[in-house]
Amino acid sequence: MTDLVAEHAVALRTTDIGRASLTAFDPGPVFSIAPYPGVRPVVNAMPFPTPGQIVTQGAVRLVWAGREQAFLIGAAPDEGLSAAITDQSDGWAWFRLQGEDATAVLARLTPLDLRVSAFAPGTSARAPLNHMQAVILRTAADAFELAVFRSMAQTAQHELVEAMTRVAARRAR
Amino acid sequence: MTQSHRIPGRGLIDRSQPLNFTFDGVMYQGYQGDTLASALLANGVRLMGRSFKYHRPRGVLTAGSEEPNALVEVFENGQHTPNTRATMAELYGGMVARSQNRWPSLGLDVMAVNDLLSPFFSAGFYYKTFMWPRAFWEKLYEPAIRRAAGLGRLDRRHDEAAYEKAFAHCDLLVIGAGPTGLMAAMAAAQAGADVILADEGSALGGRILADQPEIGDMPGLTWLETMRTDLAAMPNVRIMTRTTVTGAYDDGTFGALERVGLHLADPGDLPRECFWRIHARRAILAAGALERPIAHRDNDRPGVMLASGLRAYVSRWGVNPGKVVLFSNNDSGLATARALTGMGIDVSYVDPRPIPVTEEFPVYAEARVIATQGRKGLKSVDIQHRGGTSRVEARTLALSGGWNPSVHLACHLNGRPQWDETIAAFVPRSDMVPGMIVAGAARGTFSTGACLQDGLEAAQASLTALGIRKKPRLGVPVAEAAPYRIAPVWAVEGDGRAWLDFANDVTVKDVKLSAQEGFQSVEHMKRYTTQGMAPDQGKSSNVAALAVLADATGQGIAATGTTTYRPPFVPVSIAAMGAGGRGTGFAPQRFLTSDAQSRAMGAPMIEAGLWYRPSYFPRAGEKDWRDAAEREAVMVRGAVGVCDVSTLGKIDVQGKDAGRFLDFLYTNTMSTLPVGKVRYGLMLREDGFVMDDGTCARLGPDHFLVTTTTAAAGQVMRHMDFVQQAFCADCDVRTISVTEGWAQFAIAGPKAREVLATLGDAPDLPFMGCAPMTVAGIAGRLFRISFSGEQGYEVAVPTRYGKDLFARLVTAAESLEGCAYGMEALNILRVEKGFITHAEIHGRTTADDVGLGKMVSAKKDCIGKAASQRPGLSEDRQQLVGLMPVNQGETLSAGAHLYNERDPATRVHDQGYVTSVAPSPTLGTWLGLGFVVNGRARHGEVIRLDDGLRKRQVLVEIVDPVFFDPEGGRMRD
Amino acid sequence: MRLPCPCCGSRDRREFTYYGAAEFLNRPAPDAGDAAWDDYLHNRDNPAGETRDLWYHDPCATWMEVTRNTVTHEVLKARALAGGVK
Amino acid sequence: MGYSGFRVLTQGLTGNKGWKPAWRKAQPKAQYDAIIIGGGGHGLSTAYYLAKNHGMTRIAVLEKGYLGSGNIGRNTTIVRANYFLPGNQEFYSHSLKLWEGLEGELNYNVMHSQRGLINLFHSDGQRDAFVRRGNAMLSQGDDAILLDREGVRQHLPYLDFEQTRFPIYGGLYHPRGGTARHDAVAWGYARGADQRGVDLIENCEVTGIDIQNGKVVGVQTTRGPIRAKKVAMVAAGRSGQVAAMAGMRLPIESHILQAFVTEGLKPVIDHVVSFGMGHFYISQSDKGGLVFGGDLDFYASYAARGNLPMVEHVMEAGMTLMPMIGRAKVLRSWGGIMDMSPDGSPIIDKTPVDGLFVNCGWNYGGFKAVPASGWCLAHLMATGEPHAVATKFRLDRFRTGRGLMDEEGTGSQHNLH
Ligand SMILES: Cc1cc2nc3c(=O)[nH]c(=O)nc-3n(C[C@H](O)[C@H](O)[C@H](O)COP(=O)(O)OP(=O)(O)OC[C@H]3O[C@@H](n4cnc5c(N)ncnc54)[C@H](O)[C@@H]3O)c2cc1C
Ligand SMILES: NC(=O)c1ccc[n+]([C@@H]2O[C@H](COP(=O)([O-])OP(=O)(O)OC[C@H]3O[C@@H](n4cnc5c(N)ncnc54)[C@H](O)[C@@H]3O)[C@@H](O)[C@H]2O)c1
Ligand SMILES: Cc1cc2nc3c(=O)[nH]c(=O)nc-3n(C[C@H](O)[C@H](O)[C@H](O)COP(=O)(O)O)c2cc1C
Ligand SMILES: [Zn+2]
Repeated sequence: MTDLVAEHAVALRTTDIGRASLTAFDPGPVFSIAPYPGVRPVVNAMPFPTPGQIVTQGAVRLVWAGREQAFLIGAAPDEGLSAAITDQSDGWAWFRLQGEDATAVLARLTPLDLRVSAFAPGTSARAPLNHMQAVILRTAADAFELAVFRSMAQTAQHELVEAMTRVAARRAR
Repeated sequence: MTQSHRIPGRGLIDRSQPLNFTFDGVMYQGYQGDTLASALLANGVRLMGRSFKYHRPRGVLTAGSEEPNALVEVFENGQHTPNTRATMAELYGGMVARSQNRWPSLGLDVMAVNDLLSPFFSAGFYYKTFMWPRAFWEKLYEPAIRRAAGLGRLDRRHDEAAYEKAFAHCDLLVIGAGPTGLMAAMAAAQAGADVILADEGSALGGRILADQPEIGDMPGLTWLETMRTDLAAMPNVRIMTRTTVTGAYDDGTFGALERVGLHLADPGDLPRECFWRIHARRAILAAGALERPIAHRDNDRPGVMLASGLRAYVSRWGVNPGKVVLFSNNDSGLATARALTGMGIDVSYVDPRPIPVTEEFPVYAEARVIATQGRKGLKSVDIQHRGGTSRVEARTLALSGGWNPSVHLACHLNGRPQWDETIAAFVPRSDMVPGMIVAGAARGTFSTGACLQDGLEAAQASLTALGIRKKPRLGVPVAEAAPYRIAPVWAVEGDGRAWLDFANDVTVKDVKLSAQEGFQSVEHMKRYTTQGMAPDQGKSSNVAALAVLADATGQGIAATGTTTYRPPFVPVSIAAMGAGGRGTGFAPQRFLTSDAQSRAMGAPMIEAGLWYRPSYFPRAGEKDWRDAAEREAVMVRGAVGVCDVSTLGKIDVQGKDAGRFLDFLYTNTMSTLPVGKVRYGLMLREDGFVMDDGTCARLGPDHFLVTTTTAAAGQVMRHMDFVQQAFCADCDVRTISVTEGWAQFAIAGPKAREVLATLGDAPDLPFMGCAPMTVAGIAGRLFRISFSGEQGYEVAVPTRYGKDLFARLVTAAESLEGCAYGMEALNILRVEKGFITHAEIHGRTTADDVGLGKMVSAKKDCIGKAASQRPGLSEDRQQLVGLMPVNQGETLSAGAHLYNERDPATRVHDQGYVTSVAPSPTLGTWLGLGFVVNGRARHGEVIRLDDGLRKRQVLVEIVDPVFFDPEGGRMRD
Repeated sequence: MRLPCPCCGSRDRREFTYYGAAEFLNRPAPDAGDAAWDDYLHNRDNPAGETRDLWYHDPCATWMEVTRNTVTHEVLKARALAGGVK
Repeated sequence: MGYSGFRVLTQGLTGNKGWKPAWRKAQPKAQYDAIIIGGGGHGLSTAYYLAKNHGMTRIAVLEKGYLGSGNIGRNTTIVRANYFLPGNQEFYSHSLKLWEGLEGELNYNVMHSQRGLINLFHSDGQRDAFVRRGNAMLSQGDDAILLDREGVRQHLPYLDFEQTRFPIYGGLYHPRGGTARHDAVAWGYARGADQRGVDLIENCEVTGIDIQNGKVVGVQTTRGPIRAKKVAMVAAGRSGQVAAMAGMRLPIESHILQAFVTEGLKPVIDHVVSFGMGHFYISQSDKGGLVFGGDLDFYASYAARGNLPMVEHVMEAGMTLMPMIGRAKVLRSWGGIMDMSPDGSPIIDKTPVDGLFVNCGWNYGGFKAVPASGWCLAHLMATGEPHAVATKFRLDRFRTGRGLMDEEGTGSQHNLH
């Protein structure tokens, strides 16, 4: 018997339209960490993030991902945390959106204030991506990582590409 | 293509770019920079539309979005858009436009008989007639009225064009880019604020483009160009032209409509329009003012327009209006007469005020226009003056009854403007929209100099409120600061009809009749006459109409007040505000990992909770869903079937208080569940009715996994969060959805274990057991649960392996005379077993109604328990029963009602209804589930199923809802 | 309309789900009697003016009690129902 | 004065000089036999039927703004009898019958147009629920026809049958359903009541309810106190506030419902269409505007105006269902204050205070109820007994759980109905 074969929600491809680029990618292991009330655990030697905070250690990131919850991305959590932990590696589809027009593209889909002054590079937010719930990481002024429910990956991709097309059309004028 | 009425050399149009276009099939030429209206005028075309009610010939009244008359159909790619304002439609090469609301042609419109019948079509006449005979309303009167009413025709094809929505955020939104808005935006930007400057025009400048005043000792256009380039160069400024702010909403949220591709012959991938949601911490309304006409007899002919509009057509578009009579009651009208004269136009000026007659053009002081001639185009104007009445030939009559500040947006949050006697207009009060300052002409400051000053001050105040301390550098440039004087004249007395509301054909007589009939509140007058209810929302008529009303009632204008200003400021297409909703965009689509294979196997997909699920998997020779579904059900009962159940909500519950928490959520007790076991659970709403059901598995001492139904997954998650945060905040319990992380498949049937064995060593689980399992090399989970009544397992693996696992399961099942089964077979199987779904727990049923009353634990409290003990939730209830046709071959249908055999099918005899039906291949009969009054005590009774809609009557026996294997031995085996 | 999520800050109304009056927090004892339960579940002060009601910020899963004005829509304050680590 | 086509002609020929006010501008008297608080559809029809059916004459309707300024003047005008729960069934059926004779009854053209209502469904489950409803309608003697997809296509060929997110499975067709002219209903009842001697008093806000020994004795108003032994609170969205004046807490939460109208168009939508999945319903007014709406804004409010999220949701629903309307332009949006009850059904009942009656909880369905609501409340006020078709609209049903009429099945959360 051979092992089961894995498949991503959408192909891990890059789509460039105008001055924005969309890449579906696999972030590796993702675990949700929800500390029990009153606890502020240290996770893999990283302090538990405050709302919007991304704590980074090498290739591993601890990303605030909701009320009393963080996503540990890139590693499995250490044993013995006083927190509820679930494996979310398969629950989400991840996209990287970058380029000069990345912000303009995202502004077609999320009500989040995307000005750098309101959403700084190196921080995270929970916000809708059109009608979907998303985790949004701003990795640079013009680069974002977006996670949506895995089953909605195609919708997310379609809507992002649509927004990229419209933004590019404006550029072309 | 002569452009017969174009003034050589004048206007902000690009003569190097001639553009051909057609209107009503006739080819004309205009220039880049024209609007459809200006281009038509330049070609001598004054007749552009027909009025709404009387089908009077009409020309263009304004040069802006408030245009009431010149509404046309514009064609793009053969699809037309009705009610397009010719004044806002920027000309492009090849534009095709057509007049509307006329038949057979604009020149000859038979509906114009209405004009002759106008005495009978007075305000509200339709409330008084067309009542007899009753049946004629739908058949005769209403269709006739509907055909006569309406403006343009909607293209009946789907709107396939591209639209867009977007969000924007800023510190300061400046609405309007006239002198006021430009100053405000520049000042705020210089101080470092994030500024959005929005203007509905195609270019910045506002009235500067038409009036072309001197600003800062230079031509206004030069000043404008400097401002424009400077603003465009600032990174903290976003200039949004062609963008109308359409509505002010709560907390600094604004809606705005951008015309993106509408002005281009070939817009490519550009959307037609983009609807913006702008969030601004502060706003400055610098929307200017709108001129209003004066009502007098036949003041609606083609060739009659507002003085400000005329000025724009002459100076911005180089239109030659021919001989002009300008009728004005205020200094701005007089200024326009001077400006027009300066541009070489032949003007006669009429003013009711006793003004000195010392102009370069003929002036009729203490005079008024009392009538006009020229049905399809103005020919002459009758002027009553001190010396009597003169008929003056004119091709254009320009009206200026004064200016109404554009207070609309300031009033969108229920604020009311106040009457200002000195300018005879309504002006906004401050902070009617929290955080919004109104400045410039929009608050009744009418000189350019004062507007510039006001813009700067508004910016300064906004900066202070924003906490920005840096000061803007710019000072106020010098500009004209003449006073504005006005002697209100709303309607010139006299016979005949004098129009107030051009768009809805409301005359002075109508308003007076309204008052006569007791419709004296301004809101009643509006509704009775329909004044102000047309596409222009009375922009050029509201104030005059209420003034006429105030006169008729003697109440005074201030006490009469305005009607309510509501969004949108200009009409907005449904497609723009609904952008993205077209087709499948309305809601996200959720796809199973088995989706592609199911479709490849020919399964029709149906939607549930945004997911797509296979209905059945047809095989060769099967003629319909029933053949396939029955075969699948038979295979499950006889061999094995596999089914993707990943759509069920899965919620991970952890913590040392998790059991206690679940005890509070569920009617039954979960804390006593041993590790490695699964229990069926029922959840109530706090009002005592069933919310949802599902299973609860204990994976570890402090670790549970609960499932919800597909449709209720979101609701249950939110409910759990509420109960936890509101009532159990200190408990050690955490919940998170893991629905998306696991692909889960049911394997059901006597050969289920054999299928399982193909995946590796399966733990030997008792019924309702669960354990980890390595599934073809991958860490997964195994549950022994059954929704089919057969020996059943659900196997779960991380979602990325779902596709492969499903394929392997189908192969394994097929090799054992089994199959994949879909929703239809699932339904058959569960009906045979009397298992409930949301067809039964539809929000009005109690635990006891569905036969699960015993699941409400007497030992503990839980959500919904107290309310479930209300007497009405236990007395004389309709209870879940099974229904079997007395004559085996007969078909049952869901939604049918139940009556005692001899009772008629009337409400008072209603005994219940059918919720679910299925053809049972196993039992060889249709089966039904339903609710019957006191049904559990009536097993064995025969009752009539009555589906009047389908004209079906079937005698059925009331039986236990578990039709098949009531002892449940097959599941436990 | 915007609401201040105690976790995420000021957000557009579209991100939130409304539940009802803050009275839903005052759950009566199981045996409080039908009048108390009736009041809890159904009857409302329903003020035209300042009110407190319950909202859920769907993106971050925070339930909060918002004090706001039902006539002007002014939002005065918000607090999370549960404290703890955020 | 009587209205007729002949009158319109003769008046037209004589300059329309002879038309008289549709109703008198009455001044408040010191005392009445009955006071109705609220000059909306229900208040006016109650006054009308108190006078007409029960011979009472000393009646006042007190309205804080102008007559018809509330929800009667801001609804999407759908009139139907397609309820499926006992209590609602008989009541709305009765109401539709009254509608069918209303022009004659009032001598006022309320433009009741039975153009047919089609409720679309998008899954087998929804179909079954609509079949249950349709059969309930038939059992009440009303009309219902089940349409399959092709049947829907024949009536509504312009729907998107190919791409829409929620495919159209079929529809429940209610031919007698339709629309009426909202304002005309208010004005018609007002004129009728006035002709029967009812005093319609505008700009008269009730600020207090006077109660002595458990009995109502009158009201305080912005135009002075007025005495009466029978007082009915018929204040729709403001019911909670009015009831508070009598020390009552009602099972009502007030919410906003928005509605929209487009620029006038030539006839294009001939039915009333209701989209089950998107909470979207639409019809075309006789003037040509598409009148449509959707769900509540979902938060408690008295502002009578809404916000963009629901606006956009409604427009998106329209676009997925009938994309031809994309180029129709919305010219106005507005909101009304909805009196949302815990089961989505109304209340017409006595109160614990003797002589004080309550009529509320109409949610977004009270326009169609206007005739029967007035009829039944008048009956209750005059006879002390609930009318036969309104026996279930009890205030205490929430406490007892008896006879709840939760048509949506969403339970006691006010905003979900
Ligand atoms: C957008 C919208 C769409 C709707 N669509 C439909 C539909 O399609 N079909 C349908 O059947 N129903 C519909 N409805 C519901 C329907 O309009 C209402 O249920 C119904 O109009 C309410 O009854 P009413 O007419 O008496 O209320 P209102 O007209 O609101 O009358 C209540 C009156 O009481 C007055 N008042 C309040 N307080 C006081 C006081 N203290 N003193 C004096 N007077 C007071 C108010 O000013 C108001 O005039 C809709 C409602 C809205 C807002
Ligand atoms: N002499 C007079 O009596 C008189 C009267 C009125 C105006 N004016 C002149 O007009 C000018 C007024 O300056 P101003 O800057 O206050 O107004 P403005 O009229 O010059 O500019 C207003 C701008 O706002 C835009 N606008 C309006 N509503 C909008 C909306 N909802 N969304 C987006 N854009 C919108 C308009 O397109 C226009 O460009 C001055 O030059 C003044 O002298 C003179
Ligand atoms: C069925 C219906 C049709 C309407 N049609 C129009 C219309 O054609 N034009 C218009 O301006 N308003 C129309 N309205 C809206 C009213 O102007 C007004 O907004 C509504 O009655 C609420 O009152 P308010 O805005 O004064 O608060 C319509 C309202 C209803 C209920
Ligand atoms: Zn939040």
